[in-house]
Amino acid sequence: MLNKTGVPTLEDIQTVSPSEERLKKGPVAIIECFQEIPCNPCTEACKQGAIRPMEDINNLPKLDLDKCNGCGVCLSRCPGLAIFIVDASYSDTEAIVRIPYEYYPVPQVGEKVVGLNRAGDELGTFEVSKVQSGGQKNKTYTIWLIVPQSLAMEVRGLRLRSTEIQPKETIVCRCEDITLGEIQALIKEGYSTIDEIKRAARAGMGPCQGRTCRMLIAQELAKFYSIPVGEVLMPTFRPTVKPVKLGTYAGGE
Amino acid sequence: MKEIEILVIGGGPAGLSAATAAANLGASVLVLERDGKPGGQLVKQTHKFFGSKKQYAGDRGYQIGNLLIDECEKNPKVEVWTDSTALGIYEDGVVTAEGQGKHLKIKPKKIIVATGASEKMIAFPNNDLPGIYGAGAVQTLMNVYGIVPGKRVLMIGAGNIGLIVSYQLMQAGVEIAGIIEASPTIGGYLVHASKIRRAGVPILTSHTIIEAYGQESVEGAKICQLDAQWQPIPGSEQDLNVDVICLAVGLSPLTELCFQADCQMKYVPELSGHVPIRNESLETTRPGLYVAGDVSGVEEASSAMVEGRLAGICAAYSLGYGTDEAPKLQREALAELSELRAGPAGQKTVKGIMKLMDKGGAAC
Amino acid sequence: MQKSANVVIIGGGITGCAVAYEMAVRGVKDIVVIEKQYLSSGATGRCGAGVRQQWGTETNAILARDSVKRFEGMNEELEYDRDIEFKQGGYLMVSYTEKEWDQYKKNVAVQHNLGIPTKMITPLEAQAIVPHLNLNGLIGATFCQSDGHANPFHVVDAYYKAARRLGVKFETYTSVTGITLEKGKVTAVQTSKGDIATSTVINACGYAAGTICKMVGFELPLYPQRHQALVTEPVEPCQGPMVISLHHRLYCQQTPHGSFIMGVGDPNEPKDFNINSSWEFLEDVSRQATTVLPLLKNLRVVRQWSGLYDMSPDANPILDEVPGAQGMWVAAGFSGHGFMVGPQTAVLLTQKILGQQCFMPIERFGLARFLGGELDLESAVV
Amino acid sequence: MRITEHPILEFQRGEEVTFFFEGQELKGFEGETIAAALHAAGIKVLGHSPNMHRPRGLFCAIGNCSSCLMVVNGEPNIRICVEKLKPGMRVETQQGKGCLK
Repeated sequence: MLNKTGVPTLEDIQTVSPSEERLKKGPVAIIECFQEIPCNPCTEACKQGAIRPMEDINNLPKLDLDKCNGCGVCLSRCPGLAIFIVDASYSDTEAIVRIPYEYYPVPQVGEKVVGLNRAGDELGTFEVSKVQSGGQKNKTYTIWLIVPQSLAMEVRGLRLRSTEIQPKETIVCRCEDITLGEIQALIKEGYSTIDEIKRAARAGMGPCQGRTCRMLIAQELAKFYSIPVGEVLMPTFRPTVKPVKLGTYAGGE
Repeated sequence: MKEIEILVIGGGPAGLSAATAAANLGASVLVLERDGKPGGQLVKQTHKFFGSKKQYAGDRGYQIGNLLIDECEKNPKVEVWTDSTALGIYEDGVVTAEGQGKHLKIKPKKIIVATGASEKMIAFPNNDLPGIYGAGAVQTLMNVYGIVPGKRVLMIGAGNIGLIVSYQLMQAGVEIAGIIEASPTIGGYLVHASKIRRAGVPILTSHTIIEAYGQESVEGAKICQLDAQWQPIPGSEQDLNVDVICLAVGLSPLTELCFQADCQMKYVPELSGHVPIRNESLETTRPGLYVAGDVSGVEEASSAMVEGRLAGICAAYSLGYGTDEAPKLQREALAELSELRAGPAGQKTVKGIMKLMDKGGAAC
Repeated sequence: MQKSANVVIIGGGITGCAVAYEMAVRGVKDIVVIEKQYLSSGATGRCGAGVRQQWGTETNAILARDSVKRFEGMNEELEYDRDIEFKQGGYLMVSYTEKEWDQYKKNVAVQHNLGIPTKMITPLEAQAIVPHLNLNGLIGATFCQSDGHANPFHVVDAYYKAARRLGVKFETYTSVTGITLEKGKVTAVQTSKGDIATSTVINACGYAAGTICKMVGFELPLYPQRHQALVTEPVEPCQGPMVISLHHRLYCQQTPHGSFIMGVGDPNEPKDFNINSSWEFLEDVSRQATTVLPLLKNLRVVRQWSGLYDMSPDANPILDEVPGAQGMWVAAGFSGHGFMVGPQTAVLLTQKILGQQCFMPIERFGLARFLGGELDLESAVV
Repeated sequence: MRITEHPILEFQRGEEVTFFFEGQELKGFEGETIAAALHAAGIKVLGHSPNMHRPRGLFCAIGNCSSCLMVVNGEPNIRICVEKLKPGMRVETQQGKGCLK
């Protein structure tokens, strides 16, 4: 019961679900608005004439599935965040679900986030393919999620993976205070071996000579290039194994 | 310039065994030990060792260490330089070291590198906070100096080191909040694990640390569960109130000297990292340079001792010592190694060594 | 990799990267830089990082003087997102023998003629600049405040990024295996990743320049010589200038990061490609450094390395077209100071190749000087 | 905190000596490392990193890393995890990268 749980029922959803055929055709709005309240911004937002003007402002919105091109303007205007865009034509196996988002931080393109259903249950981890800003005034972001076809009519929310490592506070090279974030940024920039990263950032050039950070950097490179750690080129190892005073060398034996 | 027949770098179980074995055949040996006392990691081990009688099974690690030191010290052919760290192996065959504020130069005929391993590090937020230690550091503090690192510990890693150090911490009166392990199974010997479980300490497999927190030192840690793809499971986070986080996430062979000496190296995950390619006599691709113990692939102290003995015998034999008995001793040592590695626990090492011998063309 | 290019530059050190930038910024399209390993992995990344104008020959002094101006504005000119770490703490060249002092006087005269503001100073004045300098036996010193040092990795990185923005392509981990000549003209460069057709090749690969020249049958008068260096742990700033003592064969500087970089020249170093480190060097340089700068005795060495100087007979650069290989230019023979003259060497060579007015006569760096007559030998090499 | 009773080990400690941490008088035992003595006194923060000023403590305890560099008797960059305690030692946290004196 929607009014008891806040979660629309299967029957509710069926009233607004387009046919398989329509879904396959391309992006389309899914207006999950099931209660008659005085509200009509969606009708004003639709430039395609797909959401028909209401006779009574309390009417539920009516969508002309043939006219709707899934532009998404209504999504960002709906005060109830009740409109989603589903594009089942994305690929044979995957669909795009566009979801309104008003939390902070905003997910980044390429980030993996946890997809949630209408009840907030987790459905898996999905990649963000696009993030649209709602602009200065509107502020509602639209997050594009790549989900399996079978979940196109299920995924309706998302949560950031709070368990993701925060590269900023994570120290890779203790001697020079170099963080995981800096190492990742350098790798992204194109520095492709440990030696190159050493020279760009001094990681591994401190008094410990890379003993703590060398393999951490190797792991990051391996991850980025999708190669086994063993294939990451090791840096040149040079004497000496530990720091020794100039005075000691000067003294001879 | 100190001239010597065999130089052993590292006075741990492998190095001491190598020195004694080589000296017993008649070679003169010098052992370089960076610490004030030889024995390596054995001096920190308070538990009884596994293995067979030949590897002193049933004795505690530090007792075995003392035995090995005694054997070395009573052998007139062995000289041990403590507080002396090897610095480099140069192309002219000279090995340099620092000891007592002096630059020492040694010209050996053969070198046995037995430098052991160093602890691995993992990346997580605030991994540099005071109160986060390598497991070896905790052992040193506790078992060498008799000082505990804190009140309540999160142990990361359920391999043998993680399990043993947790047990040692409990023996020193420190509470263990839990042992977490990213893999789905416990890596160490299960008798160690059971010993800890029945003391009431949870071992959480498929768990990882999300972050450490605290102002100036550790005040707590957030951990979470991992799914089958090693991805964090949202909602599984737990907050642990601890003042110590101990990292026992594995060891890497300490191979800097081998790299420097231009030994051909290979990355073998089963041996825990980059190791020098070597033949059955433990000689690397740099002629006259042998390896033994963790530096040639991380294993247990028992096999390190046998490898040390084997390297010592082979190095001495190559100098013309023990023409009669060396081949037999060599065979015995090899048989002991096979025996130690024959069980399921040794399969990883066997696989690793096969990978290592496979490519690289080192002659056996 | 692309099949053809207007210009192929061999060598991703300071010279190669700077030439790539200078050409691109003058509108040359379709330039490729070939580097055997990674950028600055050769002599540039192994050098002592000094930038000085106190030279004995006019040629070196002009290149260095004008390069200093470039280093001063390099972050801005190349719109670099990091910092080339150019520190103008000066060069203090100390003299402990009369003969050396006489040579210094001559050198300073050359420098003054070119407007380089080197000062001749007394031991006490030198001590005021470097308080921990050993005055024992010190006769005098020369000091030029605008000398200094920069981070070679970042300088190369800055040129690389600027050149890349202008469309230059860089092929790292690629080696040159041959040069194709047709009727005495260069037509292609053969590499480990395939051939690139081109009519212009710039051979800027330091000590390996001789090897590349041999590919077209020319024997470059160049020999490699190992020079070793070390770096210490960082400490708070305590030494402003680079200190050079030719008598002690020593140079020693503190980088902005705090670590000291130093080296000594070894007069007995053989002419070969050996690039291994030696323990004798550690003792030699430590003795010299703690003699000249006793304070450093408690400073710890963290790493030693070596690199190869590409020595020319007069320790002056060779910038010329290779005889018998039209379209192939060589920029080598920098004799240990290619880094500090890199910016202007690149300009000079670019101007010559593009047929523009050269800012100084490039003929003075020509191969013809080795054919006879007296060479103007550079005396101030460590 | 020092272990007083241990089921397996007995600790042979050297002579008790006095040393100074940031001017404060502390006790330790000869033969142990400076790091051990500071730990026994409950001092875990040994300094702050030069660039990001993050607190740093003992990490490897065998001279491998650079986490425990301190100024001892005026000399900077001493790895106190391997430097042995001596009577009257002055141990101080290092400001920045340490000054050569």
